Amino acid sequence: MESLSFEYRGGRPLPSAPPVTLVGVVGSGNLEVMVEPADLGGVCRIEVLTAAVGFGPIWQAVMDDVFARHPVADVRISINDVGATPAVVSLRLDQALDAFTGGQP
Amino acid sequence: MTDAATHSYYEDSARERLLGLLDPGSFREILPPSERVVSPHLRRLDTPAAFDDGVVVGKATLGGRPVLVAAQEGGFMGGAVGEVHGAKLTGLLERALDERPAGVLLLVESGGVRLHEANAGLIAVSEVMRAVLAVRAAGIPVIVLDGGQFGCFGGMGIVSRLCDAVVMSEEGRLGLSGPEVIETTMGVEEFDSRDRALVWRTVGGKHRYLLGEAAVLVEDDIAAFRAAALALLDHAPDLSLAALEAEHAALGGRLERFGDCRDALDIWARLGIAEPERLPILDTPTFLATVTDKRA
Amino acid sequence: MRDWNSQGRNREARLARTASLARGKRVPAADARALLEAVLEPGDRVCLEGNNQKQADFLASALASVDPAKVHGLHMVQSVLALPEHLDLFERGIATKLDFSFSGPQGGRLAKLVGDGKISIGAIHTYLELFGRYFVDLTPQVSLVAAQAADADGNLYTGPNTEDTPVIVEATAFKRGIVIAQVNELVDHVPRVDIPGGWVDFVIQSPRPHFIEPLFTRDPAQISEVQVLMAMMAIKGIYAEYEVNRLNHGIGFDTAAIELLLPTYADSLGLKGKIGRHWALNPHPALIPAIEAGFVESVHSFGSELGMEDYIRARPDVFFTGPDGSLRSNRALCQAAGHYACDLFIGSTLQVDLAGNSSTATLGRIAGFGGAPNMGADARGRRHASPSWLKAGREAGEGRNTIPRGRKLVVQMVETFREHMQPAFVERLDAWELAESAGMELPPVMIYGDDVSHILTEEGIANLLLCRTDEEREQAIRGVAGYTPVGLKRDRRMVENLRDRGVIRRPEDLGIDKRLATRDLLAARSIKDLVRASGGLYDPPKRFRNW
Amino acid sequence: MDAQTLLKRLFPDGHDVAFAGDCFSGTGRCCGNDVAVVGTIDNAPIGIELAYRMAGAVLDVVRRHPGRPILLLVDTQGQRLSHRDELLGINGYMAHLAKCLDLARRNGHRVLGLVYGQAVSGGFLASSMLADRCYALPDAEIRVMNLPAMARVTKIPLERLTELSASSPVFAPGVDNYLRMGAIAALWDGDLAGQLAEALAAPLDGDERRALGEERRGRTLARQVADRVRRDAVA
Repeated sequence: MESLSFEYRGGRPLPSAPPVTLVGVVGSGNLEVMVEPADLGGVCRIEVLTAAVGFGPIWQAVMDDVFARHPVADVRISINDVGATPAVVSLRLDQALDAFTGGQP
Repeated sequence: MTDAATHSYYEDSARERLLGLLDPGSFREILPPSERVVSPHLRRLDTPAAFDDGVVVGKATLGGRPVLVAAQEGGFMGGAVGEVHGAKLTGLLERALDERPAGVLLLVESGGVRLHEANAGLIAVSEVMRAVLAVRAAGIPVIVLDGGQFGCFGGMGIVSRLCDAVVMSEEGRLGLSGPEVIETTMGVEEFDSRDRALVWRTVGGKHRYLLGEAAVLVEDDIAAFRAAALALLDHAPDLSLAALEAEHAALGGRLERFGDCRDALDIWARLGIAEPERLPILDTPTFLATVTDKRA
Repeated sequence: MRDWNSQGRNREARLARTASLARGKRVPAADARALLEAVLEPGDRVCLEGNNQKQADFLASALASVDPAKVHGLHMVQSVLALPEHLDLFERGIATKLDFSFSGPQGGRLAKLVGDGKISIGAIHTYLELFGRYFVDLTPQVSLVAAQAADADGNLYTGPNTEDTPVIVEATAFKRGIVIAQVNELVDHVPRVDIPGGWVDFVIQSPRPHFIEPLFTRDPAQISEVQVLMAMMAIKGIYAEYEVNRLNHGIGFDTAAIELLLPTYADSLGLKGKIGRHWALNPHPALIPAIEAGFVESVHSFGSELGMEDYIRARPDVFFTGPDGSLRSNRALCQAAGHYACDLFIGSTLQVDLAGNSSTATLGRIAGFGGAPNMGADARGRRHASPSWLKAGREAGEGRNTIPRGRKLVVQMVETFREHMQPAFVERLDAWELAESAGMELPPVMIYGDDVSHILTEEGIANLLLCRTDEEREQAIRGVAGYTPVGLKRDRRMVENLRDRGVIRRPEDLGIDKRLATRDLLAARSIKDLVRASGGLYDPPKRFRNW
Repeated sequence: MDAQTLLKRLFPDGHDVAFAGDCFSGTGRCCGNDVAVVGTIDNAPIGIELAYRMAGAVLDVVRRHPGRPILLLVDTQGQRLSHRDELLGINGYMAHLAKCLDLARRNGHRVLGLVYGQAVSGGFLASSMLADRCYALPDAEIRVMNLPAMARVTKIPLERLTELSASSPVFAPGVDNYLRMGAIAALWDGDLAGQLAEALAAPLDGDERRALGEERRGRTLARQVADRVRRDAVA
């Protein structure tokens, strides 16, 4: 297993703190994504625990793009991954952040 | 064709099932994922944990009546029971002793004990067993729903039969040792786990219903599961000596009547069902009409 | 004086050696080995019928059991190496040379036997090439085929899995070869004559029905959301754009997803009657909902598919069926149809390089080609026009001073990563290394890059027809290669430029809402849904059931 | 220890336990008390017939001897692995046995278990684990699965499992592990009859295994998690 952590600044805070959102399942080729409001001084923090070791740069690239699509602030994103492909990771994050922000950009 | 009027229970995750089953907006989760009560044992074995340890527990209403519910997530380690997972189930059942809801619903989907924490899981299942019986003894029905992709085996297979009633779809499976376990240990001649038709006619919903192991057989539709669960809330638990003697007689009768059968088809034929080989392909309403008065 | 009938006399000599074994054309199963030892001569070219579906398995094991002192040095010319017996022949020295198309599950063992010098491979073909050579320079002296039933005259009834039998028998029988058929049953009257008895020399009733593999059944339960998204892109970005009506699909969950989205997503786009009407395709169970919804007008098939018999029988307007009601398949003709009469081939692959070449070769396995390259190649000899073909041709020729000509759509549909994070896009195909290690003259390429018109991944569609330089082509491929090393090395500016020109199109460029890409969009999400869609006519093999 | 020796040591005052196949039942006398005994021998796999017979023996005690303590002496390699047992609903038979034991408890029978041979998985679960308290002899063997099989199924290297099992009682076979986790109340050694008498007299307060596991630091989460689920306020 490997744990990875990413932080992004410059996101927009949400007008009100939405409830915690969880999507996905910790199953083979899949992952769960939990999104929570958190007082992080404007930072969006993503914490990943993944069964597949050695894919840090790919995670970095995927997360960069996710943040570009969903520039959120004061949000903590926690991921438990069992070797999901980047396509599935991106999909789950989009689902989770869409649900979390309720369609707010 | 995917029918807009039905919503597959089999396809859903544990959380989706709860949303579809319970009164809209009524579900309140206890120890939600944000509490991060995860299995410490998985981490030590370099295995990813889930924030809810594979089981969602909480309270809600069903048809306006208060219920406590638990839903196992088969997608996470096959719904297997570990220390935290099992303690959540036990705690929920014990909560019923305090709150006295109209019933407890267990949406089971489990391969049994989680091997990564096998001892803790085994003990936890025995605690769940005792808690189920305590809740029933207190007059609160415990209702099992079994229609997920991973079936219900191992200790949870025993737990299910401790409850007041099992509601199954024909996709559901209920047993003790999974076909793969039997094949691995005893050989493919004993049980060919890849022969899916054999697997389903042995442990699938239709056979369980015919044997009387499942009380209700419904279509793979979450609304059908809901309706069945709702109706069973009025079930009065009976764990008296008389009730268990009746069960003993029934199980003895099953052994006598079917003990020499080698295949579900033999049992179905002996139940007086014409063309038993056709049963697997019948849709649920036709099946139910065909087997009326024929159940063991 | 030259003997102009040496082949005929040789045939008579072979038949004379069998006199004590046959009663009429019938030979008991127990004498199968003796028959083969009597008929075969060292060095014969032998065709042992077997494809990825039907297998002449009894004759294969009989051949593998002949005495190598009597029968040796055979040159096997056959479509597929699927059974262990196919390779036992070489291990035992009964055969030494091999010309074939596909080896599938035996690919690893084949590579080893080649390495050990036990097999000398003539060439690895596509089906049409191999069938073609049966009539040119690889004509079999003896063919061993499989059928459902035979009558006393040797007329063969193949049932729905006619497959390769006609082309094999035609090549053998009309060049004075010997045709031996294994059949499941002997009957007084065959329901229809698939192979005339006059072309068949011997018939053996096999102790067991011939093996048949349900190779084209894909359980919709295993289709992922990403595959649904890709299928939406295929339908909206390619089928609708080019009005694709004549087509072939490869085997796989990606293409099954397209089939299952026709009655739902494609219908919602108003595409019924506008796309997907005529197919060169095995009777895929996943096509049932589209047939029932009225999308599909006709299907011609290479072979059949187990469990589809009753459904096909009940839909004669769609399928090619005989007077007996069962399917008539024909691999050679369907391959020809797929090559010349279809506007689109779409299929998956394991690796794609920066020129768009794709390969399913992996190290240590010689897998071969089968039929995909015949479908997945521009038909350079084609002359008839269709809107799809013309539009693709216009795109390919735009800005060039060339005479108007059409193009076939050849689409490679791949997720950027396969299981276990194996990238589908690579700088160099494994096929190169395989070619070097196995001493092959060419790297085994499944679809050549210059035949590929589109590459479709979850990230988008790259239209290679619109690329004007090798560099553009490379960046178009990198631009849909996702987070693979190949994709991460893209020139971002150039990729954005290609996107502006419509060479690369993302789901959002196509107006596809990714949130709709869920399994709810599938017309069937389980095998049982397919049974229901068929009105109970589809009878899936037991391994696919969960009831 | 074989069952005959065990019975002699548990019931020095005598017993009338009868053996039938791989199952035995009867009554022993311990310090003036009659104790009903139900058990199995030879690591018997528990199939539907055996579960059914054991349940019948328990029901018989409840019916004929109200309040008489029940001692389970189950030696089992686990549930019987067979297609036919699954076909006939072995989980239902196991559950029936568990219900009968629970019925006895609720009707005032003290139910005790003593693992003297093997106790494995489903066979253990449906019998001695339903007792008010379960004890074990020091050389008994309790497990779900041995480590090599576990390594195969979980795909975790055997070396890693072996190494971890030295410090964690959570997955590896062993009586001591079950003791630490609270499932085994105590090990019996020496004067078995005396320990049985003590166990019959000891006060009881529900299912105490979680608290015991926490106290012995073998199972640190179960009590706390179950209590939170039972008592946490919910919006």
